[in-house]
Amino acid sequence: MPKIRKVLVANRGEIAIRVMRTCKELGIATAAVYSEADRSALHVRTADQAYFVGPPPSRESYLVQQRIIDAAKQAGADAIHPGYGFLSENASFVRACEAAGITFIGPPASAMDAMGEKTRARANMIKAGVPVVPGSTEPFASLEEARAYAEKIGCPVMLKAAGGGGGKGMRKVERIADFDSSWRAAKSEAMNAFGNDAVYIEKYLEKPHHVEIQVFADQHGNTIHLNERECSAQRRHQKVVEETPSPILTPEMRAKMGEVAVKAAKAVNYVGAGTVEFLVDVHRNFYFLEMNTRLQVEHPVTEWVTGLDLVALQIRAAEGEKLPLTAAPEPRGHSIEVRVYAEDPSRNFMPSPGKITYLRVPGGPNVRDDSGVFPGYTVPNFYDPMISKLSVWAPTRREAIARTQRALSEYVVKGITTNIRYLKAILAHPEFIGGDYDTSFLTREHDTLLGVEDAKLSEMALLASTVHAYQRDQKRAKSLPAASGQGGGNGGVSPWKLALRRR
Amino acid sequence: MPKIRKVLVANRGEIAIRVMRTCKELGIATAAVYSEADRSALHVRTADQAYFVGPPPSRESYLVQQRIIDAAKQAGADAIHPGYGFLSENASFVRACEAAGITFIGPPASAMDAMGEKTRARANMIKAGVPVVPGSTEPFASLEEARAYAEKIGCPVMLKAAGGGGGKGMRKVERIADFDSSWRAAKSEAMNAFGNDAVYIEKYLEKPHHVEIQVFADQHGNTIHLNERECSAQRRHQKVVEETPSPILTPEMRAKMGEVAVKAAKAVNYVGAGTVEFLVDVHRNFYFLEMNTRLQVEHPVTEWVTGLDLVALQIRAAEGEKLPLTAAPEPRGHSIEVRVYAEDPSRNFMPSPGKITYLRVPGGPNVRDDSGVFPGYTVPNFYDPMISKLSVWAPTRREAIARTQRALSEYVVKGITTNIRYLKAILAHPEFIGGDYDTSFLTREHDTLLGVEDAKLSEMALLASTVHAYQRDQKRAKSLPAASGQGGGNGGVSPWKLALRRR
Amino acid sequence: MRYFTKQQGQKEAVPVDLEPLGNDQYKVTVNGKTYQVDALMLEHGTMTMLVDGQSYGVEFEENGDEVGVLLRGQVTRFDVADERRLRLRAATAGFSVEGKQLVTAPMPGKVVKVLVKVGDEVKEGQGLVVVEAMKMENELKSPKAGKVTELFAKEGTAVENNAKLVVVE
Amino acid sequence: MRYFTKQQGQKEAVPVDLEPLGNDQYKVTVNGKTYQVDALMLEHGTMTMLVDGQSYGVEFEENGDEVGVLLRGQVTRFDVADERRLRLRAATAGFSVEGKQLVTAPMPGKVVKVLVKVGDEVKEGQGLVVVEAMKMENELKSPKAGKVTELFAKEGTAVENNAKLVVVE
Repeated sequence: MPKIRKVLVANRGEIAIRVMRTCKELGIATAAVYSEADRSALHVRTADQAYFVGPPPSRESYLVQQRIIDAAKQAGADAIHPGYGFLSENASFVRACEAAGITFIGPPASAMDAMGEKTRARANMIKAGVPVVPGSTEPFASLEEARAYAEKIGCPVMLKAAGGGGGKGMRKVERIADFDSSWRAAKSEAMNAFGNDAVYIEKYLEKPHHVEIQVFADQHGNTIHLNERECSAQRRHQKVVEETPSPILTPEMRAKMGEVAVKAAKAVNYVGAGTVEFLVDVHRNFYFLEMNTRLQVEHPVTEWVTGLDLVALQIRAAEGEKLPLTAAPEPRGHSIEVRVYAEDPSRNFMPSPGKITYLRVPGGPNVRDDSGVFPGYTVPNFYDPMISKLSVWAPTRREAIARTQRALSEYVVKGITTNIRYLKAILAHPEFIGGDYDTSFLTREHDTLLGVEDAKLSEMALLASTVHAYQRDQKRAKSLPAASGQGGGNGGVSPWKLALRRR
Repeated sequence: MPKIRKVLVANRGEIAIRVMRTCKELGIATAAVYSEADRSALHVRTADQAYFVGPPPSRESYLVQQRIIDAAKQAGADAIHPGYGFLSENASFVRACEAAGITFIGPPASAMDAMGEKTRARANMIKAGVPVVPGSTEPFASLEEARAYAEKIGCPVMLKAAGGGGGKGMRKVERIADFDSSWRAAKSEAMNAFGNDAVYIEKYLEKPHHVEIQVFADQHGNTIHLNERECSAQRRHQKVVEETPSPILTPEMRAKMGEVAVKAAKAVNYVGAGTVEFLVDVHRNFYFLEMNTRLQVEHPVTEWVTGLDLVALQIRAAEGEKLPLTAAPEPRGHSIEVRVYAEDPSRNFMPSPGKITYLRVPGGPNVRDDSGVFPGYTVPNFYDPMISKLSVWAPTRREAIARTQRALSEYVVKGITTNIRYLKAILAHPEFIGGDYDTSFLTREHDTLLGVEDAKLSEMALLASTVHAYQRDQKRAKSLPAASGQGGGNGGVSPWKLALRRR
Repeated sequence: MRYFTKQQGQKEAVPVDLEPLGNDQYKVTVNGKTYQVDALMLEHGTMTMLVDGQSYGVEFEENGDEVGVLLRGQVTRFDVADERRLRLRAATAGFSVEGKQLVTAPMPGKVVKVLVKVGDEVKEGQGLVVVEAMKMENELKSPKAGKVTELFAKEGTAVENNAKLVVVE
Repeated sequence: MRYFTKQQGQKEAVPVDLEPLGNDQYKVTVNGKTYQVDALMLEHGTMTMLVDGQSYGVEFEENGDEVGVLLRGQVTRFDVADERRLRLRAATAGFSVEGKQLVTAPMPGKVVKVLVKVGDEVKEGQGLVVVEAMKMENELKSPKAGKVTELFAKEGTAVENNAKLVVVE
């Protein structure tokens, strides 16, 4: 297969920029697509070319396959990178690219078919001998049928969108009384996010860990894993903090899970970057949860400890190159990623779109910021509230935690509310520091994580706010005399002069 | 020795922040010092405490030993980190710290005595059997005596400040006719920078490479090296780009130079972080140039390929801990650092202090920015024009160059002029890419490095500037009617009314 | 100069006496304690403040009468007024919202579902309106048990931050 | 709308016709070529510009009548004026500096040494004044051979950017 010369990135925000950065380093030209809400977005300026694809709602722009293909043709792109979300796990889009003669940087449509629909994936994995979480394997004809299934396996259950991941269209149902509203919400969110409202039901495992294995395959049948990521710090089934190595994994477990993940990928003739997600219960049994047939948000932690560039590897795999390594590299040191969201943790994580009036990004040793925003940018209302991924590396987990804290303390975003303080509270929590935190951690410790006030700091803030008020009033006073002068006539002779001159 | 609990950082700008970042990660409190010109500087806000030490000129503030010691006492600091420059290589300051019962994070005064004065260092090295560049070993009583010595060994010669490095007080003399003015300039600069106007003379080697070896020693007699840095991209004897590994070094040469560097350090009973600088001639002979008895600006490239935190190691060594490793780690991948200066390459690198009105710092994989500035900050006129060090890591040199280019293309600094484009030109130059560039490279290729214009881009810039002018004029037109109304009396009745009311 | 500084979430405003000494120096007295404050305001609402040798980087965000203060990772909100302004406010403010609760949009977004109609009796915590923003659906719940007396939210319409949605009485 | 756009270092201004089409769209004609330009001005002097599908992030820095344009790593400077402004300038400008050369401070700094006095004959390239800024000494050299007719620089004094130092005639 020939070398890729130009890539259209069918995405927006930080992931579009992440992909373009690697393309630029590889000497590959890039084309962006943008909706009406994204004309001012950073990914438009980061690309060499940019094409308009429709109105703000993603269903009318980023999810319209033909518009994306048309833009790629117009740009003369020979490949499309889908990022994550949007069309990244859409097999029909992969086929459309194929039909248009454009390389899709990702797995073949057949692998997506086998894994993308999560219910089918479960069935395939059972067949391949991979352990799965108990749950439904067939779609439900009606709400009643779904509710009946939930009653049968017993609450708590998980509702999950068959069409995609990322916490969208996902709901935990504690009591059957809540089933109907959760079912409706999950279906509606799933429809919005993936254009597919199919939802399935899984038995909810108590206090499970979410551990995933990064896999990679080339077109020549070589499939390896690149170790695990611990993603149990979740809120509303949305990952908030990720790290590698997982603090609960032994080398033996890593090898075993890696082996199963490779088996899962091979079962569907996988190509490119993928992630096999597992739930690990309190007895350290692990169950296949789903496979994400794309790059993950949290891929930087794997890049930190392996020294690999996963986007570059994806491109090389799409060009038909062989994998440059034959086995998982020994993890080197420790990496942590935190996701910076435009949301207000103290107001039930309400999204906080708006204009970023000031931005200061952390720097210094072994700190990486993957961001899609800039000072003066208005975070639009239509898309995911994640504005940046901050990741760090250090030789040990203890040092990585300290470094993350240090980096977060340097992060300043003004104009919108972010979860930066909340992230600091997570990293400072004894359960996180201990390393054995499960997926219930964030919800269970919610109040603690909102933090308590330090009286000394409040007193200093009070001093600061009073000085601020004094300066504000002084500034107002300075502009006031001129105004009052005009009003009261004390402003000097010029009104007189003017009046006289007019006569 | 007890653990260090609070460090006073006797420096400013990016290096002060670099040191404070590590302290913060280690749970060590920090105190800053600041001159009158630095009340608004970032290092003041980054520290937990801050103390005023005098007027803007460093001779009256940062170089006044007693003020620094007093600030440390007032802060309750048990240690002082000197950064680089200022008092970092001042043995009498080390003794003053000792007398005050404060740990100096650096080598003992005796090692500084032996190495700090560069002429004495040369004599010591000759004694220890380390090869040195031919040149003077005794101070000169007069200009005439110095000129006579230069005539004797023959031009070109190098004039160098005995008191410190960093390109300050350093001059190359091509012809004896230029000797007097160069001598005076070197002496005056040396006085300003180090409070010591002693200058010595070295034979100038033609087309040498500047390669330095990082060494590290603990208080228990363990001394190791941490590989080399290639620093031949220099301008006015000021390093501009540094990298590791050096593209001209074989593993055998690395081992040999490392061995000699360790020998040099041991000869003076060195403790902590130090750098042994060598000149390497075209036949790959290497000569001891000087030893910098402190952290170097370019230490991040060593940190990238070794995974070590040199500041943390310095602190541990000062606490009396043993070195955590016994030999140089195999260099992992490649790292490049570029120094971002507030200067205008097209105007003979004229310094460009002033207010930074806008700042966008590069991000993404394996990019590190060590900066001391922020948007809204006025770069003062009194200190070094370096505003940031940008460093990257990649598996290979080729990829590291591409990544540096990508990162530089993201760097935007407005309000002051910087050398960012010049840095890009260096990285794009065939001689740099080839890897065999000597210390004459930047001067020799000066015109090429200033760049040629791309006609297509100029045309696009012309379009942009015209749209900009249109928008500017539209904005002015909007505010104009009000102004002309006031002046011409067409602005309505208010002047009349005012006049009437006054009667 | 006397200010009244009220921290959000606290009942009473605290009297604070501030005396500018020039050159960015202030003498500030609060709760009987006097501080020597060195406070230099930078651009973009950033302040560098030294108190007793301690250094604080302070970030301000103004929001109407309130100012949010970020200091060493902690955010606190204050409403600071001098006596004149306090009197002015007392004159203009003063209507009571006791008993009547207005539910407003907590962010700009789109009303995707209205779950009640005027006249409905609702329980505390019952869902009233679903607003979607940034691909997340947020159900706004009744702050009290009562009756829906006014309904501004319309399904499918975009709403601004703080837009009135429902009144429960 | 006609503009005259002069690039720094070039002799002649180029006539450019700009027609705003609304919605951040412009038709711009230069050197007989017409471009469809989609140009959205953001804050802080940043513009995002699309021309023929190509995307350009543009950074502007105004400096008097000139504007510096950073585009894909290249900096070019332009002076753009409409016809009215051009006439205005023609009226006010116009004195010649031929023969007489003014040496000014290229940056704020301190005069550490004055190497000439009024009446001195100087060669081209001869040092006139040494200005120190940011710890670096910069020797300012005579742009031509001639005689020092005026001397403003005083040793030990601070000078602003563009301050007059020496006149060589």
